[in-house]
Amino acid sequence: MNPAIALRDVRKSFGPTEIIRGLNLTVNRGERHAVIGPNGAGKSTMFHLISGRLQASSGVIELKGEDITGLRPYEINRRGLSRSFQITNIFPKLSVYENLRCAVLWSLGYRYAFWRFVDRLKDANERAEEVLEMIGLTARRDTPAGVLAYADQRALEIGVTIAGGADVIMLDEPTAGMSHAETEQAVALIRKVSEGRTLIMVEHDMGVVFGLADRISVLVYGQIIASDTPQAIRANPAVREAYLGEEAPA
Amino acid sequence: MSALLDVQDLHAYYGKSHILHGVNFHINAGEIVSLLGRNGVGRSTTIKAIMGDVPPVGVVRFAGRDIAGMKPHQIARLGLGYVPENRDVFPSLTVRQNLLLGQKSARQAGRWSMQDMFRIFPRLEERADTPAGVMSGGEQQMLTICRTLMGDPDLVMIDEPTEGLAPMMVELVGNLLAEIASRGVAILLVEQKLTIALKISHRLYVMGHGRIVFEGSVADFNANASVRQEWLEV
Amino acid sequence: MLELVTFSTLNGVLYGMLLFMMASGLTLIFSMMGVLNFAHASFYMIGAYFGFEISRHIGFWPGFIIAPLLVGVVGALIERYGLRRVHRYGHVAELLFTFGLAFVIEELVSMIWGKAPVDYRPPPSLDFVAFSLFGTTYPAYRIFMLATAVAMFVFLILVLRRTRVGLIIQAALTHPDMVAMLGHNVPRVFMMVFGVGAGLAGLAGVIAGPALVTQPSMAALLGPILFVVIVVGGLGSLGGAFVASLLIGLIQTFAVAINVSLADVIGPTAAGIFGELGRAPLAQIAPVLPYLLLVLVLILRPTGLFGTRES
Amino acid sequence: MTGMRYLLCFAAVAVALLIAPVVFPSSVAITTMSLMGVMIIFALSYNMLLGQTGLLSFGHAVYYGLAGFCAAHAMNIIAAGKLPVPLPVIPLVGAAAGLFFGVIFGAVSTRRAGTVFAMISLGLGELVAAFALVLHTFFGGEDGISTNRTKLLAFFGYKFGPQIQVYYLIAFWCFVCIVLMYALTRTPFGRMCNAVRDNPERVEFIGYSTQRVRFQAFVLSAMFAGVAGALAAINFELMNLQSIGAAASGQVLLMSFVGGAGHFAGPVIGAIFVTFLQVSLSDITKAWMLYFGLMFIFIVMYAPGGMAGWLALHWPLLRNGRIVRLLPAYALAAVPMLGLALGGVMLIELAHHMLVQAASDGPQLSIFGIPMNGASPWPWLAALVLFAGGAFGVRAAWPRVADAWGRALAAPGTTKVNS
Repeated sequence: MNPAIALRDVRKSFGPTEIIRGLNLTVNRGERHAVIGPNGAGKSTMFHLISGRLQASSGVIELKGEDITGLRPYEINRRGLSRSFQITNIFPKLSVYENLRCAVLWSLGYRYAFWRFVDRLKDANERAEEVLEMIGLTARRDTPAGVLAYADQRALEIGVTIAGGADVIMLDEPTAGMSHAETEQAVALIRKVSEGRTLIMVEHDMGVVFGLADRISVLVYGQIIASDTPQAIRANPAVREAYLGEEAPA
Repeated sequence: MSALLDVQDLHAYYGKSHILHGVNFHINAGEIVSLLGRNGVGRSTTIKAIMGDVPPVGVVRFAGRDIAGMKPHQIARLGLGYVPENRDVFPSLTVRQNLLLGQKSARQAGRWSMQDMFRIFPRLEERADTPAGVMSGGEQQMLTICRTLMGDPDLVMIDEPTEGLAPMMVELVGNLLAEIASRGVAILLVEQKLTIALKISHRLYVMGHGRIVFEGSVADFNANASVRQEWLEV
Repeated sequence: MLELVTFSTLNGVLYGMLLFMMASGLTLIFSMMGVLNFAHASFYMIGAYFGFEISRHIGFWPGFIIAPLLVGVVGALIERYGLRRVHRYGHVAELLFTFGLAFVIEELVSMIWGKAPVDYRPPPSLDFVAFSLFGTTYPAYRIFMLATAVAMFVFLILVLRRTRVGLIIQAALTHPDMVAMLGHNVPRVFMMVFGVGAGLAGLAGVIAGPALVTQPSMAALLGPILFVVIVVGGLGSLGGAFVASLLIGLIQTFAVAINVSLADVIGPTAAGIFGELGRAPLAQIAPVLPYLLLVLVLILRPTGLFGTRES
Repeated sequence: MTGMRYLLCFAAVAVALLIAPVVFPSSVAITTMSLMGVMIIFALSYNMLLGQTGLLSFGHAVYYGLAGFCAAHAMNIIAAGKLPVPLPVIPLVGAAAGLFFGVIFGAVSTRRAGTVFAMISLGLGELVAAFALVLHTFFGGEDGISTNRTKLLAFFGYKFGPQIQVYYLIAFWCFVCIVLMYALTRTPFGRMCNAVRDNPERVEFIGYSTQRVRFQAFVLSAMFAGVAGALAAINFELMNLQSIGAAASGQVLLMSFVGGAGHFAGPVIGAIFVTFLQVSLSDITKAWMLYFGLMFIFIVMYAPGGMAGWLALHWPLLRNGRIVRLLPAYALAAVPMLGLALGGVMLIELAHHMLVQAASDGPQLSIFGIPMNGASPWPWLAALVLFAGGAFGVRAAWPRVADAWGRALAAPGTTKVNS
């Protein structure tokens, strides 16, 4: 079976600076895959390239065996890939519930319909309720998303990402800026929503990474320097060097 | 003697996210201090809060004055220099013009002159009249540090100067930091890697989850392997 | 024919330079603050009226100096106490603020000076014929306008390229936060740029007022053309604004001067295809041309001629 | 809201439209209300862009005006050919025309959003206005195109000669448009419009093309503007260049924003309020356009939610009765505010009179029915004292208002409104 995501020799330059320098990455179906690496290594850029927010300068990106290089974000999303953002990116004036309902509309085939009422779309409402409960925001159903507490906004961010039922989900620093307790809750949520799907996430909190990931890739200076199981990564001298700048012990 | 920079119970928020949970540290005049920690623990936010780029909550005293709540340009004028992590050179301006903008006024005479900069980095002189945007990452890093020095700060806060640099460049940066310190300028070095930090620092702080989790000398740090494992390594 | 080309080119360049005196300020303000100042043409109008009022009491030349300065101060005050306040509500609010401002300024002007055009004339010292060519005369005042506009242009380039303030402005265009952290007072720079931009527009008004018509609708007539200039040139590009100003200046003057219709050029079929439009002489269609150019540019090259950013 | 409450709301609107001419039977009132009906449709259609989709247009009158001209021509053709078409269906001609031009111009302008969209809309508006000057056959030059609504086929015996019949025709279409435009907000498309307004970037990551949403919103909005334009043609029996130009576009923007772009009812309030001011203020003072502009700037600076936004802010407090806690602070602030406003009005009126009218009418004028002499310094001094004292008083009273707000909101049992 084709891998969920495959990047082959992907490059991306901004002006004279090349940020992604021949990146190769394979994410298998159904695995939880974490991408780690130092600041400025190009992790967010890689996410933007896969999700279509940025266009690669060269190289090929495949989603479930299908070439998606150069497609618009909504075209990629319709092919079953959904992502979250590092900086919360929701619809601030819409209620929590409306946020989720907007996120399910396309996948249920309602497109740009202006001849039917959303309140009467049984499947869309059921799905939105379901996600609402899953992310634990039932009590804040009608609150405008913009006034939610930070951790709740992050949960909603994940909710909006998964609501459409994409089978490949990408989470960009899902626990960034959270307290310890909030992080634990977020990890449980991520575990729950990634059940039976492919998950790729960028994360700095090593507790989260090692607690969740089946495999880890280390991105340094625009290239994947290692892609392996958590144990192997922890023991990898090149990774140590990249993180601490120390020469690897011989 | 009171510290040059004294930070007490500093909190900061990005939007709704509570990033700093009460940070305490100080830097004495002429001292080199490193602030270590993994990505996302709040190191950059700490300096941004000190500079007034992110609204600080708490006490920030610099040279005896309370600077929390001041505007960034006022803080800079008190003698606090900042070198950002993303190397904000002014890309369309030449190297020389970038350096000139580091000075706070046309008549300022400080510890550093343009000639000093060219002497330390001959490369900058060679490229003095090229737009800064076309230089390599390492050269841009040099330029941003030098640009800040042109403002004659008493303390420079440098965010990840070695990030993404080739080993030779890293060494150059290390030399520059030593030169800065030799002129009596204090340095706050924010780093993830230990390479330079362990070599030149007088004292170290390690951050985790928006707080300072370790404080001590390089020797103390080397003696304490658990700190390294828990807060820095993969 | 040669006569027509010569005079139209002269007038076109003159009109283009006048446009640029305003478009340059508008472009700088837009690049720095992201605000498209709807009221920019209003500063041009205030300049003309201030110039008129001062010339009435103490003569043209004092007005030539004082009026643009006054307009600059008005502009700076508006930035400081109006625009900066609205900034936190976002760009739409800023745009609406300047929109309302343009409205209020027009009403104030027509309240103070009346709705009819005022009698603002060139000074006697410039009221003579500069030269005559092929039997047509060219007024000295127009030469003076052209000289002022060119001098302004040179001054602007020198300030931006050669002075410290110019450097700070250029740097603040792209990295305002970094500039502030090097110890430069960026809000004050913004206010200054806004004031100088307003002052430049005011100067354009002072010198254009006597040559054109000084009336309360002069801002509303010119404002949209100004937007065409900076969008066609490419938002945020000073060089683009310059080229687009001249381009539109020339197009407009030539179109007015050439009394030919489409039907004259491609024969009577034009009338069949384009109907009334085919029969109308170019001079009549002239006001349409800038907007047609705008739409064409936006379809073919959305960033404008020299622009790099889309929005 | 439940289905029952919608029905009640719409029934109330219908009843209000029906009985309005009974409550205000004067011919001036009926003329004004007819105009209000047209403007309500126009402003609501504008708000489909500004409030619902976040698109700031400076050229919305293009669709209103072009549709109006089309409708006027259609009426003339129908009358000349004695075609069996009654007047009440003419708004459909306007809708079709609006739709047609919406598709054409929308294809060009909705590729971009934000400031660039605003500029394109302005450019297209000027383009059409400039063309309108050239194309005499269609636009009729300075005179415009006149028509006669009574020459069409009688509709159940009604010829629509009297204004009251026209009022009910407008009221009918106004009601239909309000219901339709409200219904649109409750559809998947309407929700995605809001999503595009809130965060266009994220919309692309949940499967939607922002450009397609904007285009669709633009076209539908132009269609409703077309209905308004056709009704204007019927109402005035004349379309001229003013209805297509920048002033008309500016006016509809003003109405929607002053009323409150963030609420469905905002533009309705705005259209009624602004039309009323236009009709009544223009009789009282010659400087009314200035007041208008100042009011607009005031709202942009201090109440960006408009009138509806201000009301919505107080709605929860009104429902749980805590509004009474605000009243003392409001009363305290109202006094200096009144002084500020009075002083301002006096200054403007005095200045206006002395600058514009004194030469012909002499320095005597009356403000609020009080006669005064503009040549004497006393009225000026009084105005200045009122204005400055008011400004000072408002500054002094403001912390009390903010404090009262804080306490009213913090009281238990109130939904907290964070900013």
